[in-house]
Amino acid sequence: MSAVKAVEPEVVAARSGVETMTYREALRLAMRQEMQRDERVFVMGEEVGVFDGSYKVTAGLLDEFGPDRVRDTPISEEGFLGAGVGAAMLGERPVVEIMTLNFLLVAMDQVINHAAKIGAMFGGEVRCPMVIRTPNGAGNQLTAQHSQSFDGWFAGTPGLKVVAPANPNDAKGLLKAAIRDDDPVLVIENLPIYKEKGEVELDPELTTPIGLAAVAREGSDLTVVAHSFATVRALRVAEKLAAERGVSVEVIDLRSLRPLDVETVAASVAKTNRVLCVEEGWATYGVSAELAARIQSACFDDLDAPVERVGMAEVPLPYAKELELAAMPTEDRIEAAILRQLELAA
Amino acid sequence: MSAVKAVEPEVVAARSGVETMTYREALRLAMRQEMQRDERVFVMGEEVGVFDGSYKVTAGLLDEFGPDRVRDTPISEEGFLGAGVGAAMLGERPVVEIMTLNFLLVAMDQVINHAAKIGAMFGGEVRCPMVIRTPNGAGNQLTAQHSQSFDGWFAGTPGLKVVAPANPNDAKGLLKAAIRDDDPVLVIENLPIYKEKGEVELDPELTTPIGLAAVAREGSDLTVVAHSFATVRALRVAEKLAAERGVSVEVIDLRSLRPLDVETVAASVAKTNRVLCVEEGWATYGVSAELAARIQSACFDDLDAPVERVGMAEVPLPYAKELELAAMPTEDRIEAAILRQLELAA
Amino acid sequence: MAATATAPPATTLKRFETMSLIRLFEEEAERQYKAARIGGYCHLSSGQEAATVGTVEALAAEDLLVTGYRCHGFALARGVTPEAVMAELFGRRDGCAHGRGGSMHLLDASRGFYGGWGIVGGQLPIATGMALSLVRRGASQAVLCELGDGAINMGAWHESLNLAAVWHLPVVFLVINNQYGMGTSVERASAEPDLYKRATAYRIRGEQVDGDDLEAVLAISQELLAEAREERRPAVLEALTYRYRGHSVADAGLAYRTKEEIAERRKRDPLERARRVLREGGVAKKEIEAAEASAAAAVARATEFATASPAPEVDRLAAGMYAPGSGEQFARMEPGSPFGERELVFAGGLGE
Amino acid sequence: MAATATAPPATTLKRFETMSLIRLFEEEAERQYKAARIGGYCHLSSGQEAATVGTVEALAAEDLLVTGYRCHGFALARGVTPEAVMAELFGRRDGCAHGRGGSMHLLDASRGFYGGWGIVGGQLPIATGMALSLVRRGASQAVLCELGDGAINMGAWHESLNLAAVWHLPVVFLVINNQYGMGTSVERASAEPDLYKRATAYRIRGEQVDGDDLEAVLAISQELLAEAREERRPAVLEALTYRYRGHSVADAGLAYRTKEEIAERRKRDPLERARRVLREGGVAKKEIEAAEASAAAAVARATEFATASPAPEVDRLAAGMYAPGSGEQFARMEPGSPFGERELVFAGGLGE
Ligand SMILES: Cc1ncc(C[n+]2csc(CCOP(=O)(O)OP(=O)(O)O)c2C)c(N)n1
Ligand SMILES: Cc1ncc(C[n+]2csc(CCOP(=O)(O)OP(=O)(O)O)c2C)c(N)n1
Ligand SMILES: [Mg+2]
Ligand SMILES: [Mg+2]
Repeated sequence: MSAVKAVEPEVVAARSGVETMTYREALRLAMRQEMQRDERVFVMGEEVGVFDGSYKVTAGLLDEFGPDRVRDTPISEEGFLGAGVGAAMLGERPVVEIMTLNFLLVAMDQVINHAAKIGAMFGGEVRCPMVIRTPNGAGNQLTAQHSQSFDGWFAGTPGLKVVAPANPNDAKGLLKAAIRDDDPVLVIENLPIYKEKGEVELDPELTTPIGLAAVAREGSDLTVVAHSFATVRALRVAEKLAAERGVSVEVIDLRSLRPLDVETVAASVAKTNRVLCVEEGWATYGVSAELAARIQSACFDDLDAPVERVGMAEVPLPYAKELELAAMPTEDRIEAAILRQLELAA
Repeated sequence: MSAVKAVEPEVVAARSGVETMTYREALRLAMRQEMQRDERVFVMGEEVGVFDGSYKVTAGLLDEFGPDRVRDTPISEEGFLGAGVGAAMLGERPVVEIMTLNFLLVAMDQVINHAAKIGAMFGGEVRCPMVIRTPNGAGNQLTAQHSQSFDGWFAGTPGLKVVAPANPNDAKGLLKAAIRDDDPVLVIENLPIYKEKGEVELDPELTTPIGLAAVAREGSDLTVVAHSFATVRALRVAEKLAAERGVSVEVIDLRSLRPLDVETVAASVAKTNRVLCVEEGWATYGVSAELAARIQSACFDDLDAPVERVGMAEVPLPYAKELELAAMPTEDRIEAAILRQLELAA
Repeated sequence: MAATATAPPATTLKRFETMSLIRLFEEEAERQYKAARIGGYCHLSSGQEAATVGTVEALAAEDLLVTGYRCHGFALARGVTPEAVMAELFGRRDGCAHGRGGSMHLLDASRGFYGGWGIVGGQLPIATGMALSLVRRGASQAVLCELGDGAINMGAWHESLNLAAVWHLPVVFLVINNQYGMGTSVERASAEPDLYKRATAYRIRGEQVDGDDLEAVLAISQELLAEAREERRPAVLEALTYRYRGHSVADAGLAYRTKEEIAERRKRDPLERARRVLREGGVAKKEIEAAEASAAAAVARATEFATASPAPEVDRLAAGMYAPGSGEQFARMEPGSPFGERELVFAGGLGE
Repeated sequence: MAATATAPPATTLKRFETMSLIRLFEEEAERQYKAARIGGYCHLSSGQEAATVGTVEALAAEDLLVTGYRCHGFALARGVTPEAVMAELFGRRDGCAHGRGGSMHLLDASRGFYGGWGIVGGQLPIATGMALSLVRRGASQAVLCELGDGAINMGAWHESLNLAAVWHLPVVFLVINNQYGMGTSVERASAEPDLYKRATAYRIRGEQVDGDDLEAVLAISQELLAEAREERRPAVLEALTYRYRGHSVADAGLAYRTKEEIAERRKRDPLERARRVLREGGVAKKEIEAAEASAAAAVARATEFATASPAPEVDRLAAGMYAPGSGEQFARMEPGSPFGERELVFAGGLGE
């Protein structure tokens, strides 16, 4: 890729220290830093430029980097995601935004049959260092076609790497790590978290390692394993239970789904002996299925109770507020499952 | 659907009793019987007519039923699978053949965001009684883009039903049940099994119930849970181990993946206390993950050892014979895993 | 359908009333959305009334209609009651999809209106399959499939058009060219900005019409639908129009176009134009006002109805997902099943 | 590249030798497949030599080439050694994809040949993205993207052509029209059987050429590639040719066409034609025979080489899947991992 040379990092966005910002802003900061650091990085997707991004993640990037590096596309996910694959094969670092995970289905063939296959299928002769950014998640009555989380499908595909940050600092750190990674990485963002605030380390050289889970909250009675928005929910429930019932819940935030950090999960379960897996998507054949499988195998003698799961009700998400709420893996539902696990259920 | 009237069954293919035939012939018999029984049933796909089907499953149907009911399509999976959805919404019974499961990825949006959503999203006002037939599986050096099994992705989609016959009689029975079902059903066939022979009950009214697993072989020492070609492998290993080491393996053939018959699986594990889940596809985030999750929950106190899994090596399947063999969930590998489970490993 | 030229005042007045109904309904929907009685994505069609009513009026009673998510106007024009549409937007039991679908997924099979789809381009293969089914049963009916100028760049367009043409299916693809797909203008999205010309890639007829001219839209729609019905000739109809509001209620609609441009377009307002035509046709001013008043009253009744309609029963969450009889198939899935399955799918919620 | 008219005999003779090499290579591949030394799907291009060599000869050294699965001929024409291609077909370590890709997934990045893809139409968006990358770096290079007459009905065609045209990308889409996609004739599959005409849907140039006329193919390819390189003008080139053998070695190729049709087409054999042109150009018969003999020798050497090349190491099964350094990322995945993971991915097999 001699033709595309990396420029000297003249990192404007580099004030060291921390700053409080939203998840959305943290993602934007990550892109700005990486685009300044490496000319090969460019952003492409529907409405990422003139419209400032349909969820405003890319707001301002067009002005800063121009239309060649912040490229608005027609509505052609298969076409422009595949174009990202081709550009990446020539050594560029495309960051392709898919408006929501639901729409990735029309580009599925390019992700699974192409991007994921390149490294192995051509004997390591070419690589595909691309990033696909897209939010999963439900809520806000977006209904059946716009409220899905297929996280496990991608995490189950050899050749891909999949991360799913649950807070602003990891959003920045994981997106940067994904952009610098030499393999195709799917960065699963989340609609409800976009507006969540948190402290973010500004240092442009700090990234969150791919494949490393985080102990988001220490506890001793039970472990909740989650990722993406489910982690946010789990942390809220943990605080509530600590305050109201003196229950000590440990929360593991997976952060990466492939590679999956089973080691950190197993260490926690070995300590608490009880575990609940939570996800925003459908639990059956979902991410929590793999977690339960790994945990029962790695922690067979540690478990005092079966691994429990909470996910979205197994229905295409309905529109009506009441129905949607009844279907979501709400805090109430998570709390109830934790209490069942601890045999504290009223 | 008044316009499409079901004709009187004048079932030529109905000799009662059993006949030995291949899996491929059993599928063909099911289609012939259902097409004779119901005018609303028609077959559509690439090369299903003039070419007799790229795996010859539909051989002869064009001559018997004509081009209106055996429709060759351009190479446009998203287009003609979606056309099947539209026809089904008007009450027809399209049987759409996708040449292999790998190619279903280009039509993923029509399957997941459309066919699976119709019943619930429109409040039950319309249904989508369609069948999608396609083989999964690897072997024969078809390489990374042509050797995949995404079975769990569809089984994890509320609104769909998924079946995966492992022998000729179930191929006939489940395809007939799928065609008569009022919901979208994915019938996962399998390349290596097409040529396998078995006894088939000819009675046109006999179907294999959707959602009911089969005890394919009784045993007492360990349960192997499998579907599709993995069941064939498991049965071979069970016979071998019985003969060579006097080990008694029970084999559960799931037959349906959604609904999943956990009851039959749990009953078997309660008896054997040890279980191995086998699948042709990748085990991580695969069908065996859900099985392990369900089993550890349903049989927590019955298990003498963790649920073990065997699947395809977690790589895009390479071309070279030696590499392909090393990656497949072969009989040797299944046997080794069983012996490990029984602590009989040499 | 009477040809427009000879259309009696009563007919044209009725069409005007339908256009007014759509405009007023959309304005009410926006108010209700801001009052948080409507949620999700809500796409309004203000400005597109002539293109909507002109094409739907050309449909025969037995013809079928399939659209994208910007479908309030199409539903109303097809005769779905404002009550059933507003109740759906409110997510209530009496909505045309019983509160399951919302703004993007309206449907009324009894009127041949098969949705209301949210994935851009996803409705095209489905409409094509419906046309295939009509041919299989020898019916002389046609399908009208709406899509937007942005949707035309999806692969589903190409596959559907080719299938419809190579199989000679009775389907007319109506491209509502309102100049933008979200914030992307036609010129930035489509290498052939004269969208109707893309019909030539399939050797079928393509026509472009001023989508704000009700009579013109109606006339060409009748012609193309007749060819589809009687000669199994698929076609593309591009209706040039404009969307006054943002892409959805959440979009101010000014990041990618100027206030001036919108003002310019409003001068060609299809409702204004229709009023003029009526007056020229000798319809009295107060008859026109009466039509507008009755449209306003219909919208008011719709909101009242929707407000009074009960919320769907939570214990029927999974209703409709699977056909009656499926409960038996799922019965053996219960042991060790996670929350969703056990408590919801098996709580008699399978719609039986 | 010298224009054909003025091409010296040596050049034309070399091109003929390449065509002969492809024909003989394919015949040998079929023999080896039947001898079970080659597996999987194996698609031969006998009959398509002029379309293959004519287009590849028009490429500049820095230009890029992307094709479907029927790629032996393209690889050889681009200069990948017969040894490396045959070794790949044999699944050996010295194959151009180290035995990982096989017949459908040949690749040689050093020659700008980026595969070798097996999903119909899947290579189009990828080639389009490569052209985008060339533009981003201001290179005056072009991409040649091969596809078949059947692939043109995939949605990926439409999305790729529109992107290439609306973004002015230097890519020429070469449609090898060999009359059939498996058993389906162009007329049964495409509503516009003059495939090159579909270029008009994107306002770009479309040309049709006799794909069995080497000089004609070369000339138009040079013209279109030059426009792509120098003016960033994408184009469609349809080359009319014929496939002598079945769709793949497994297909007899007679269920959907007659022996007579094949015999008829063989009369227009591109190799015969090239021989005639050479003789008319004053090249001696024995020079021609010498060229054929050297092609035959090259094929013989290829088989010898492939036979001698070792099989890939099984303990490197996962090699190449992930980039060096990834092992560390996967290290924590091991506890309780199923068979495949533990024994294969973690057995130092990550290509480091
Ligand atoms: C496959 C897919 N990609 C993206 C979206 C998000 N989206 C919804 S509407 C829209 C714009 C469509 O524009 P157009 O086709 O012109 O219809 P209009 O909104 O103007 O009526 C987009 C990009 C989607 N719903 N589906
Ligand atoms: C998406 C997809 N659908 C179906 C197939 C199976 N298939 C492989 S080649 C082929 C025919 C392609 O014909 P054409 O494009 O004319 O190329 P040719 O084989 O004639 O070179 C088909 C249907 C595939 N590989 N990918
Ligand atoms: Mg538009
Ligand atoms: Mg062809």
